[in-house]
Amino acid sequence: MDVILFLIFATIAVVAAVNVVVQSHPISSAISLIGVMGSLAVLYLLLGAEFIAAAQVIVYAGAVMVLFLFVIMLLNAGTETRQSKSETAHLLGVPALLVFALLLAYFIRSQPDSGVHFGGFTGGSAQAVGRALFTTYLLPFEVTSVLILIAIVGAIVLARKEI
Amino acid sequence: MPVNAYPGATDLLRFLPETLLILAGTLIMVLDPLVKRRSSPLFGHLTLLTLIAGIAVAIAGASNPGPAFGGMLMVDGFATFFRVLVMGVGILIVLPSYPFLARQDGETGAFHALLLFSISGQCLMASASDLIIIFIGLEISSISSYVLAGFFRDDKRSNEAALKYFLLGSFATAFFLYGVALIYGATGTINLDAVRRSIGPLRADPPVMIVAAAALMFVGLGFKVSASPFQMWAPDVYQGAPTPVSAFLSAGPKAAGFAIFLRIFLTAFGPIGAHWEPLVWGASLLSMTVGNFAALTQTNFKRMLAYSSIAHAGYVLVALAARSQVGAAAAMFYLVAYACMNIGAFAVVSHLSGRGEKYTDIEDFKGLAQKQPLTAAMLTIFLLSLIGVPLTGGFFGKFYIFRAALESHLVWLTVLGLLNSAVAAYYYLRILVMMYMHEPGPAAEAVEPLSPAMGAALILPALGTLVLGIFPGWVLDFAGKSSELMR
Amino acid sequence: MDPSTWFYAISLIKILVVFGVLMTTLAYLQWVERKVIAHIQVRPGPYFVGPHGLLQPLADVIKLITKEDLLPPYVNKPLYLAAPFIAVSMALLSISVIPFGPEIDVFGYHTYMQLTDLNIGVLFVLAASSVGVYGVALAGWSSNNKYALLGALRSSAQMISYELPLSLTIAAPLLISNTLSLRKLVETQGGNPAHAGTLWNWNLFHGWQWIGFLVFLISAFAETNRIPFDLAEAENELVAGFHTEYSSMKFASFFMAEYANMITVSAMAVLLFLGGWVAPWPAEYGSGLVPVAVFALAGLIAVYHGLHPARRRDRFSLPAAGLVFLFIAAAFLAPFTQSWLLPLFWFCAKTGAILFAFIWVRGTLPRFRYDQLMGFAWKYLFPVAIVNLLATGLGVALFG
Amino acid sequence: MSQVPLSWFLVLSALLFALGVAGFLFRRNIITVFMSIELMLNAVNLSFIAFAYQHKDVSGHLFVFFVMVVAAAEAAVGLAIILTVFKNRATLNIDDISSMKD
Repeated sequence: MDVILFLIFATIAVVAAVNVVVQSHPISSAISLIGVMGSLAVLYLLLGAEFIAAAQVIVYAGAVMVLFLFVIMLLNAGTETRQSKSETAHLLGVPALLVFALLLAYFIRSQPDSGVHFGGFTGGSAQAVGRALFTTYLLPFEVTSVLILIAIVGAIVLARKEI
Repeated sequence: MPVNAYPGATDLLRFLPETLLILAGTLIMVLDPLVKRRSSPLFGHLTLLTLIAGIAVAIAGASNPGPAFGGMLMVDGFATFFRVLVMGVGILIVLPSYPFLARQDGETGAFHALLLFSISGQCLMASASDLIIIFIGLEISSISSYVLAGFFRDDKRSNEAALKYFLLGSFATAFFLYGVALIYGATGTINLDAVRRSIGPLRADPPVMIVAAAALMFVGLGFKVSASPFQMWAPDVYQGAPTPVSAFLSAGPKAAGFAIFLRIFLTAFGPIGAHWEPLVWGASLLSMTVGNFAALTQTNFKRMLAYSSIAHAGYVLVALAARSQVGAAAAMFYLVAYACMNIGAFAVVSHLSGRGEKYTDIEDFKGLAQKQPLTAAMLTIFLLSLIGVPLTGGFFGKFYIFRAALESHLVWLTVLGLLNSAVAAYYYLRILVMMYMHEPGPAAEAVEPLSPAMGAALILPALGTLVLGIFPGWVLDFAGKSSELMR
Repeated sequence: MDPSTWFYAISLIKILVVFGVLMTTLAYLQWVERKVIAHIQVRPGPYFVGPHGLLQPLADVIKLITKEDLLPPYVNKPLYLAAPFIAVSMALLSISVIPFGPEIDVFGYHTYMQLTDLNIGVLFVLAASSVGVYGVALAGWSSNNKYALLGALRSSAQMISYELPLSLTIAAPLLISNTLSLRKLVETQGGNPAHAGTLWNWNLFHGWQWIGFLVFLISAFAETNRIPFDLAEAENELVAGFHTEYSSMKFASFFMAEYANMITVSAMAVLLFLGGWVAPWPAEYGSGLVPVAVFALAGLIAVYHGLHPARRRDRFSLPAAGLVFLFIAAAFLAPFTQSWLLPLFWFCAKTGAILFAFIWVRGTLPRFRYDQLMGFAWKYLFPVAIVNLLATGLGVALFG
Repeated sequence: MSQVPLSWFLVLSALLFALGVAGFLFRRNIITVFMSIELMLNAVNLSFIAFAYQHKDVSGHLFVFFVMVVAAAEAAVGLAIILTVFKNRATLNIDDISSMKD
C-alpha cells in the first residue's frame, strides 16, 4: 500500500518536474510546479509530517504559486523564444549535473536499515512542531519576522508607483 | 540540546546588538511617513548613532562570552570581531550615502532601514552556531541586499543588477540548503558543535554524504563571497547597483559570508579538512587569476573594482586553504583591510559619478588630481593598498595570508598568488596615471566640492588603511585571539 | 463482519448520504436565495414550476445539462476544461472534515456524524480553500478574454488578501479551544458532558470574540466572492467576470462551487464560534422542545393557509407540506431518532441562519469599489484581526 | 514489500533538485528560472522530511517550516524585482537583459 502510494506520487512529482523544465509557456510550468508541490505534500503525509504537509499546500501551493500565477498573468508573458544558449550554462551545467549523478548513485547504493511505512513516525503533528518552534527554535522564529518585514518593505520599495 | 522555554537575561544581552539594529530599522520605517521630504538626513544620523551604539554593545558583550538561546548563538571573540567589522562597514557606507541620496533624491527612510536590517542579518551570521540561524541570517542579509541593489527602480542598470543578484543568490541558497539537509541526514543535528563532535571520529574515512554536503555548501557560499567559478554575477551587480550599495555588497555580505565560511569549514568540517582543501585551493587560484586578468581589460571603474573584488576573495580563500589558526587570523585581518580600502575606492566613485551616475568610467578620472587634490590623494592611498604596497593595510593583509599559506606548505599557491598580485598592480596604476598625468575631463570639471560627510567618508577609511599598514599588530592580535576562541 | 468491513460500509453510506444531501442543498439554496431576495424586493420570485416554484431548481439543472456546451475558439483548452473542475472539487472537499453531530449509534455500531476527523481539520479546510483560488484564476486566464482575465486577477488578489484576516481570526478560537480538530473544537464548546451545554461556552461569548466573529464573517463574504465583495463578476464592468466564456455544466460548476463555499464557511463559522451542533441551552431546560415547536408551528401555519379559500393554487400543496412538518415535529419526540436529529437540527439551524445573512446582505448592500475593497482588507480588517489574535493570546496566557 | 526504502525518497529529492538546476541553467524566461529555484527548494524540503523520519526527530520539520517562510519572502521580493525589470524593458527573456557587458 505504502509502496504503491509512493510510486504513484513520486511518478507524478517527477513527471511534473520534468514538465516544469520542458514546457515553453510559463503558465504550464507554474501548473506543473503546483503538481509537484501537491504530490510532495502527500509524500510528507506518508513520512508523518502532517503539519508540514498542510503548510506546504497552504503556503507554497496556495500563496507563493498564486503570486507567480498572478505575475505571469499580469505581465501576459508569452511563450519563450529559443535563442543561443549562454556559455555559462554549459560551463556550470556539466559539473553540477555530474555531482548529482554521483549523489544519486550513492543514494541508490546505500540501503538504510529502516523502511518507511505510514505511521512509523508521528512526531510531526501541529502540536509537536509548535512546541519545538516556541522553545528550542524560539530565536529563529522571532528573527524570521524581520525577514517578512524586509519582504514587505522590499516589495513596496520596488513595485510601488510614483505618486 | 537544552530546551529553555523562556530566554534569560544573558541570552537577551548576547543578542543585544542585533536587537538594537532591528529596532532602529523598524523605528525608521515608522518615522518615514512622518517626515515629509523624500530625502532627509535625519535617518542617516539615526543609522549612524545606532551603528555606533551597536559596536559599543558588541564590544561590551565580548567581556562575557558564551552561548545563547540554547546553543543557537555563540558570542565569542570571533563573533565580536565580525560583528564590529560589519557594523563598521555600515558606518563607512552611511557616510557617502548622505550626499549620494541627496543628489539622486533617493528615499532615505527605506534605504537606511534596509541597510540596518541587512547588517543585522550579517551580525546574526557572525554569531550563529547553528545552521538554521546561519541560514536565516544569510537570507535576511541577502534579501535586503537584493532590494538595495535595485533601489533605483526606474534605472535599467539598477534593475538588472537586482535581478542577477537575486537569481544567482537564490540559486546559491538552494545549494547551501541541500548541503545543510545532507549534514542533517548524516549526523541528525544542525548545531555546528554537535556536527563537529559527530564527524570527529570519522576523520579518516567520512561518509560520502558529509563530503557531498561540504561540497554543496562550498558552492553555495562560493556564490555568496563571489569566488570563482561562481563569480559571474559580481561584475554586473557591482556595476549596476547604486555606488554606495556596491561598496556595501563588496564589504558587508562578503565579510559575513567569509565569517560563516570560516566558522563552518574550520569548526564543523575541521576534522575532514583534507577532503575539502583541494576545493578551496582550486577556487582561490581560479578566483585570483580570473579576477585579475579580467580586470585588466575593463573600462568601467565599478566593473573593474568588481573583478578586483573577485581576486581579493581568492586571496582570502588562500588563507582558508591554510586550515590553521594563523590562516584564520590572516583572513580576518585581510577582510578588515579590504573593507577599508575598497569602500574608500567606491566612495570616490560615488563622489565623482554625478547625478544619475553618469561618470563611472576609468576615463572620467582624468585630471582629478588638479581639480581635487585631496580626493585624488585619498584614492591613491586606497589603490596603493589594493596593490599591496608597504605601509598600507593591503600589504600586511597579503603578507600574513601568504605567510600562513607557507606555514601550511602551500608553496605553489603562494607563488601563483604573488604573481597574480604583480599583474593586479598594472590596472590599479593605470588609474593613478589617469588622475595625475592627464588634463581634466568633463567629469573632473563637473565634480562637486567635498561635503563634510563625503570628506569623512574618504578620510576615515584612508586612516584605517594607513593605521592597519603602520600598526598592523593592533588588529592582528585581536584577530589572533578571536580565532583561538573559535572552538 | 469484521470491523474494517463495517468501517468501509459505514463510510460509504455516509459519503453517499452527505453527497446527496449536499447536492440537494446546493440546488435548493439557489431557490431559497431567489425567494428571499424576491421577498426583500416585494415580489413573489419563482412561482410557476411546481408549487411555489419548488421544482425550479430541478428545471434549472435539466436546462444546464441539456444546453449546448460551447468551447470558444482560442482558449487554452486543458486549463479551460480543468478550471471549473478544480473550483468545484476543492469546494466540495472541505465538507469531508466538517462534523454535523456527535458520536451516534447505528445498529449498535458507533460512528461519527462526520466523514473523517483529522488532527489538522482546520488546516485542511484552509488548504482546500487556498487551492480553490486556482479555479478562478485559471478560468479567467485560459478564457483568453480581457474581461475574464480582469475578473480573475481581481478575484484572486481579493481572495489572497482576505485569506489573511480570515486565517488570523480562525486562529483565535483555536487558541481558546487548544485544538485543530473540528470535532474537539465543538466538544470544548459544550459538545461533551464535561462542559455543560450552554450558550456561554461558545467561543463567540469568550471575552471579545464577537469582534473576531464579525471579522470572520466579513472576510468570508469576500472569500466566497459574494456581494458586497463580488468584484470578480461585476456585471456592469466585466460582463460576468472570470466565467464570462463558460456555458452549460461548466458554468454550473462555478455556480455550485460558489454555493458550496458559502455552506463551508457558514459551517466553519458555526463550528468555530457558535458551538457547532450544541444546543444553546441544556436539554433539561427544554431546548429539545424547540425544534418540535418550530416544525409544529410551521406545519400548522401551512395547513391554515392551505385551507384558506383565497389560496386556490395551494389547496393541496400547502396542507401536504404542513403534514410533513408535523410528521418531522413528531420525529423529534421519538427517542430513537431524537439522539441524532437534535444535534443535526441545531447545526443546520445555525448554518442556515448564517446562510440567510449571506442572502440578506446581498439583498441590501451595494458593491464596493475595487480600491476600497483592497484598502478595507489591509487597512482595517487585517490590523483588527492581528490585534484580536494578540489580545486573545494574552488572555489565554493570563487566564488559561 | 510493504515498506518504502528511505533511499527512494532521497533519490526522488536528488532527481527533483537536478531537474531544478537544469531548469535554472537552460531556461530563458526569468519567471521559469525563478520557478526552477522553487523546485530546488522543494526538493531540499523532501530531503529534510525524509531525514526527520529517519532520525525520528522533529527539527527537520522546523527547518522545512523556515525554508517555506524564506521562500515566501523571496518570492515577494523576487517577483517585485521581475516586475520592475519588465516595466523598464518590456521583456522577460534573460538573454535580452544584459546591458552592461563590455
